[in-house]
Amino acid sequence: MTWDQGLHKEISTIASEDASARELTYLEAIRDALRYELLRDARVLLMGEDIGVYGGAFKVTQGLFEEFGERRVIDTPMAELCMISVATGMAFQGLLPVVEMQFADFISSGFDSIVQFAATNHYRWGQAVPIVIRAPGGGGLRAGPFHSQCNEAWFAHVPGLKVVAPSTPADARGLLISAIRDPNPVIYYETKALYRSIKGPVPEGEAGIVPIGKAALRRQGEELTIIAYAAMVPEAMQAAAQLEAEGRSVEVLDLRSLRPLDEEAILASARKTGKVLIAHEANRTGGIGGEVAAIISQGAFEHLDGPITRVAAPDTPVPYSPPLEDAHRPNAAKILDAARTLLAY
Amino acid sequence: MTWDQGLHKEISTIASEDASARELTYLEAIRDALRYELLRDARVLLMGEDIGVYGGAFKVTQGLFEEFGERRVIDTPMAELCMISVATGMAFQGLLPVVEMQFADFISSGFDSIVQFAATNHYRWGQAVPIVIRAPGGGGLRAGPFHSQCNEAWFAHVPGLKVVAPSTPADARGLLISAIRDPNPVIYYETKALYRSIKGPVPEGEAGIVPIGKAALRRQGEELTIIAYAAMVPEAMQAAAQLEAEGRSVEVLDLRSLRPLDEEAILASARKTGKVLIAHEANRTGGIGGEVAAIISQGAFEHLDGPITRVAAPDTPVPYSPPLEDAHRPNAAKILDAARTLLAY
Amino acid sequence: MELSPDLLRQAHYWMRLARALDDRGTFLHKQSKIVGGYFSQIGHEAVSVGAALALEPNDVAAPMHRDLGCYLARGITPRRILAQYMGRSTGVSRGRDANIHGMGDLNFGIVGFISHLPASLPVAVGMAQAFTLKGESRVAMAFYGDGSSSQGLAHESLNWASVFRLPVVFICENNQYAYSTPLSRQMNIVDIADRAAGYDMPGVVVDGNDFAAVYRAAHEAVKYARAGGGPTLIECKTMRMRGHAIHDNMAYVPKELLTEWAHRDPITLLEDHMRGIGLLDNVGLSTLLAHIEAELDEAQAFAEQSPYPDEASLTDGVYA
Amino acid sequence: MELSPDLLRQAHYWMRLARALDDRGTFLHKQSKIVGGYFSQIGHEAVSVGAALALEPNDVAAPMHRDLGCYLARGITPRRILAQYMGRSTGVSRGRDANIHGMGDLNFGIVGFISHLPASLPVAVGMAQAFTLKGESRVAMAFYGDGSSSQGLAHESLNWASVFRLPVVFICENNQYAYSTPLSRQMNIVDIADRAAGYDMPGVVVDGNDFAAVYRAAHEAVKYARAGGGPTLIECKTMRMRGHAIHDNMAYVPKELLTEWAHRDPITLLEDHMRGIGLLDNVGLSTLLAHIEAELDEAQAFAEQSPYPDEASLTDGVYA
Ligand SMILES: Cc1ncc(C[n+]2csc(CCOP(=O)(O)OP(=O)(O)O)c2C)c(N)n1
Ligand SMILES: Cc1ncc(C[n+]2csc(CCOP(=O)(O)OP(=O)(O)O)c2C)c(N)n1
Ligand SMILES: [Mg+2]
Ligand SMILES: [Mg+2]
Repeated sequence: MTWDQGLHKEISTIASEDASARELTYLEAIRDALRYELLRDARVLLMGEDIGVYGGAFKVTQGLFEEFGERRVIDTPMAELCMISVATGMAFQGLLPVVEMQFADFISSGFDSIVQFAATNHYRWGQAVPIVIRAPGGGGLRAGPFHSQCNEAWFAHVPGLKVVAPSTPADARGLLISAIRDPNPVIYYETKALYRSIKGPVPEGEAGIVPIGKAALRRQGEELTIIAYAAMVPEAMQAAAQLEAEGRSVEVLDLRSLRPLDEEAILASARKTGKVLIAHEANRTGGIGGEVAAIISQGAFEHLDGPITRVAAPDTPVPYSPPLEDAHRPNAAKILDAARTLLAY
Repeated sequence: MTWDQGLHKEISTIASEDASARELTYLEAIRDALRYELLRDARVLLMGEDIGVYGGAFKVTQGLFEEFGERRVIDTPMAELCMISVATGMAFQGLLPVVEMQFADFISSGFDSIVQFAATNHYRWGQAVPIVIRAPGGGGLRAGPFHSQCNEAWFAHVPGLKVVAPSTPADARGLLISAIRDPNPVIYYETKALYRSIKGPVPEGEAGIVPIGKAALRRQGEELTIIAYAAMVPEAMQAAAQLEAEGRSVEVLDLRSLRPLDEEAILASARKTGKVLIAHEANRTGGIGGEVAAIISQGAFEHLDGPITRVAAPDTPVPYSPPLEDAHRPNAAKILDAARTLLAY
Repeated sequence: MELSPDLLRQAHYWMRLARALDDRGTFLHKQSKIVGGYFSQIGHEAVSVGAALALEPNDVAAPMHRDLGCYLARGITPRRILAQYMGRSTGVSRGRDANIHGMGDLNFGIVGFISHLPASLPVAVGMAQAFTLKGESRVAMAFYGDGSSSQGLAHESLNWASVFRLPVVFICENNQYAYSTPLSRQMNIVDIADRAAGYDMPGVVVDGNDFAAVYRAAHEAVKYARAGGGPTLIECKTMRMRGHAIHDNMAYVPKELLTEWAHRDPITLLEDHMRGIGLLDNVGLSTLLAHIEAELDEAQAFAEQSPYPDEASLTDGVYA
Repeated sequence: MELSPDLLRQAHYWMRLARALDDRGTFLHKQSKIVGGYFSQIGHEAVSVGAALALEPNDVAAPMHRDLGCYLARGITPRRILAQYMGRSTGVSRGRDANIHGMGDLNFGIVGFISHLPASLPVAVGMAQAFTLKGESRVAMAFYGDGSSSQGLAHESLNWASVFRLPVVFICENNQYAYSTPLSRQMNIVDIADRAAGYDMPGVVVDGNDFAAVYRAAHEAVKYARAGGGPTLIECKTMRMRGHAIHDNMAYVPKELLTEWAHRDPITLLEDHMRGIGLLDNVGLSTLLAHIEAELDEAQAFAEQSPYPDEASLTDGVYA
């Protein structure tokens, strides 16, 4: 599937609110969270390019303009920097804006206002900035260097920001609700490659709200921990399943929250298995993996039985051509390879 | 000394080119490199806000406008984003622009063009971008959250960029010359607190050019390695001297280049001493220290005799009030504390 | 519009207070009692006070670094400001932000200033959009300079306000310089207000040293905004009478330019007018100045006696 | 200015080639032979070709995603373009960049496009400034859209070019939409060219579907720039005749609007004119179209037979 084939499709299935045990796609879960919060709290509003009449480049907000009207779902001029500051100003006056970047790649156009302004107001003069910035990130869709980026590490370095990156439909909803209710600016990375490729049970109402800052143990194991987030979680699970078939016991920890990191869960798992592999789709150097490795190497030093290993994208832009992108993108096979080496250590 | 008391002072001592064994301040060394390259290569030019007639907010470019004229030393409108792209366009047409950000803090206003455009052209369509962006960074000057930032980690994550951060006058000159001659975009972090506080011998002419990507062993030792860069190098040296006085043998490695990192030197020192402390002035989480720790924990695992330890600024903006800034800023005393703990491990 | 004696007296007080506080700051800086850098606003009093007084208490403003008069007129006290400059826990930012930065307090409808210019504009736009969405009859005012006008964010903000027809008043303080950079390096036009046409909003040029002119234009724009007319751009021509900050001797400014503007000092102009219509005499002026000095003495004492923030509070408040 | 028969024939060829290559791309995309997304430029031919032909070979252009005609007219071949769309090693970006992005080659004075709009503007400004500094008599042309006009960088770029009086021609392609967003959500004015006054540069509005009008305005602006007059802003009114990209059925565009513009197709307009003055007849047209189809067949075969880049080259070229 490429970004134009399927990803942008109109969807007829707006999840009905009363279905008791709902199976939603990752994308539907995001929309469900937006709708739930729009219904629950009149202060919540959505802003972004083409999110209203059109329903968003990926149709995440489809139907919401019709349901909530142009005061709650606002099509904006094409001006990310202004947009983020406008959202901050709205937040100063009691609104709770959820801003969509059309692709995570374009968050760099609003970067200045996020890191300098939104992130610092509360520390500097006590003014909270309850905004959410949704950033559809990640590759694997033949979309090239400007529609595939994983740039979460920029923001994970900035005090005052929170950064989350769900990997399941339930977390997509649960974390987005938390992000909207959080009094701080939260960057919410949603993974385009998961939008329609995964489906799962998604709780309703106030159930299933996922606190920011808590990792999820997706799988228990004894010999090795794979720490991953976003698109790399399903890949890690696949690798772990394969290893299990080969008789090895592997734990998978889904970070979910990149700032703050759940140091406790990270250290607990590292101490337990003694071998840690960190997988992310972002470029290797300076990525989240470095921070996680530093936390472990400082906090679980005595428990380590092998070198902390990173599986990440090589340090290049995301290339377009299929063989190049495939070589670039980390996946279950690459995780498996590295895991085998580490297990054999 | 605060940023307005001394830092902005006019200087009468333009280093004379024929002095044979010159002692220059860090700031003079930067100016010397700019002047040397302006003289040597007609393609080199300087651009920035207030760098011409005024000589720059810190007087780094003082005298160069008078010497080289307004075609080589260009006062620009106040527009960082445009400035970076203009420099890139100039580079496409054979010029070698050196752009000054008035403070490193304002590099975020030009961020988009650096990470998306300057960094990617060569990979995407083979077009080199030989530009240098000078970013006066760091705190300790009572200048508050917007004139004290250390934001190098943002750029160290971006393929296609190089990032350097000298800590001595000789390196300030030697790395700047290399940066100007490098066919890639280089972010050159210069440390305001070192501008006039340190002086040292600075080679002339083609001597003393420092290659990008090579760390410098500032001090040899056996029991512990302190890895530092920029303002933390003198602090690390002070801590190491104190420890020596206490009979301990400490090595100090000055990274100098943050992208690419000198992995070889990092690993060699880590393997030798088995104990590593990383010190930087930037915020701890997501800083360069994480990447260095990850490299060591993967590449020198078997040689480690203690947890990799980081000394960095706590995760807050740089506060203004003296007691807060002092508590915030890493220094020799804090390095010493952490080093003692690690040595005792 | 005739300006009432009461309004003129208010304006006079705030302008004099801004000037005196500015001088006091310079004095304290020389004594090394002020931490770090220091920005003077001398010459800007008519702009900042004239614009601010056109607002209602319930309105909001996002002032920049030479709008001391706006902070004062909206209720941020000299005590809190001097404590801020001294990095004390009683300062507006509790010692966190530097000099005139981060002096925000929404109880007084003031947004804390951030260096990255012109960040004040879009945040005012956002507040105005919130007012519109909530159906509140409030107005947001934002300040920016001639240098700031070169930044893309100025364009985005004016355009956004125009597209959504938001109740914003943009005050462009054209004080001839951005740090050392003269107008000719920022733009190729004479009046920044001409750009208003590109957003289909009124663009007005006023004498920024004439309180009445600034006030009238701002008052008009606030009324227009409150009535749903949308944004207005008011360009106030003035002069920065000191260096960019205290370290800057502004050798790059032609002496004649300074002399010319010194003859048009905004406070002198206002006082001449008030004397002319019998609102001020020498006795009245000395009484006022003495009152202000006493106020500042008290404020200074308060600031100096205020504690520095406890270093244990270093990491407090990074998150709400 | 009378346009020469030779120029009209050239224009006709490039516009037809752009249209045919665009159609070929759509066809190949349906066959899943094109990797990822696909942008159509139908409706833009007179703008991209008219502007490009006004340049000399030594000039430079920074086109955007609907300026296929500019790429072609300046010498980027259909072979390299189709290979690019198919992610082949023989594509302009050697498989690195996506569809119309990164199709730069300074041998033909073309800058590789980057998504982040309007990044083409300041890079053209920088190239023009290099020309000025080096004393070269060359001109830079930059393209942006109605949506892109809302970005701050558009303002910074026009202002910078104006301050330094640089030889830049800004082509604003006002095609009524930015993705799904209509003009009314981007601006509150009718003519983007009106903003030129805010930079003291000429601002011209032309019918973007009329090749001669675009060419004449661009030619004038290029001459003016080369003579040291500085930048010009030319707004070309046109219509995006397909969705934003191939996945977009543009249900949000009123049918009547499309019909109205369909009657003013730029190629039909040019051909009608050429027929009127005896430069084209049915035979001539079929010959040309057959020639183009053959050229595209050959290009397609070349692209399809070209290898993908070797994955071992993945990390090559991150650094120069
Ligand atoms: C984005 C950005 N770049 C650079 C600076 C450094 N700087 C601080 S004030 C200033 C000049 C501002 O000029 P203007 O907008 O005219 O305001 P004035 O100081 O004249 O009142 C500059 C360049 C800044 N604050 N923000
Ligand atoms: C900074 C930025 N934000 C968002 C996008 C996503 N995007 C791609 S094209 C487009 C619309 C562009 O509109 P316009 O400038 O009018 O050009 P057109 O596509 O109509 O030719 C958008 C929003 C982008 N490319 N860059
Ligand atoms: Mg100014
Ligand atoms: Mg358009």
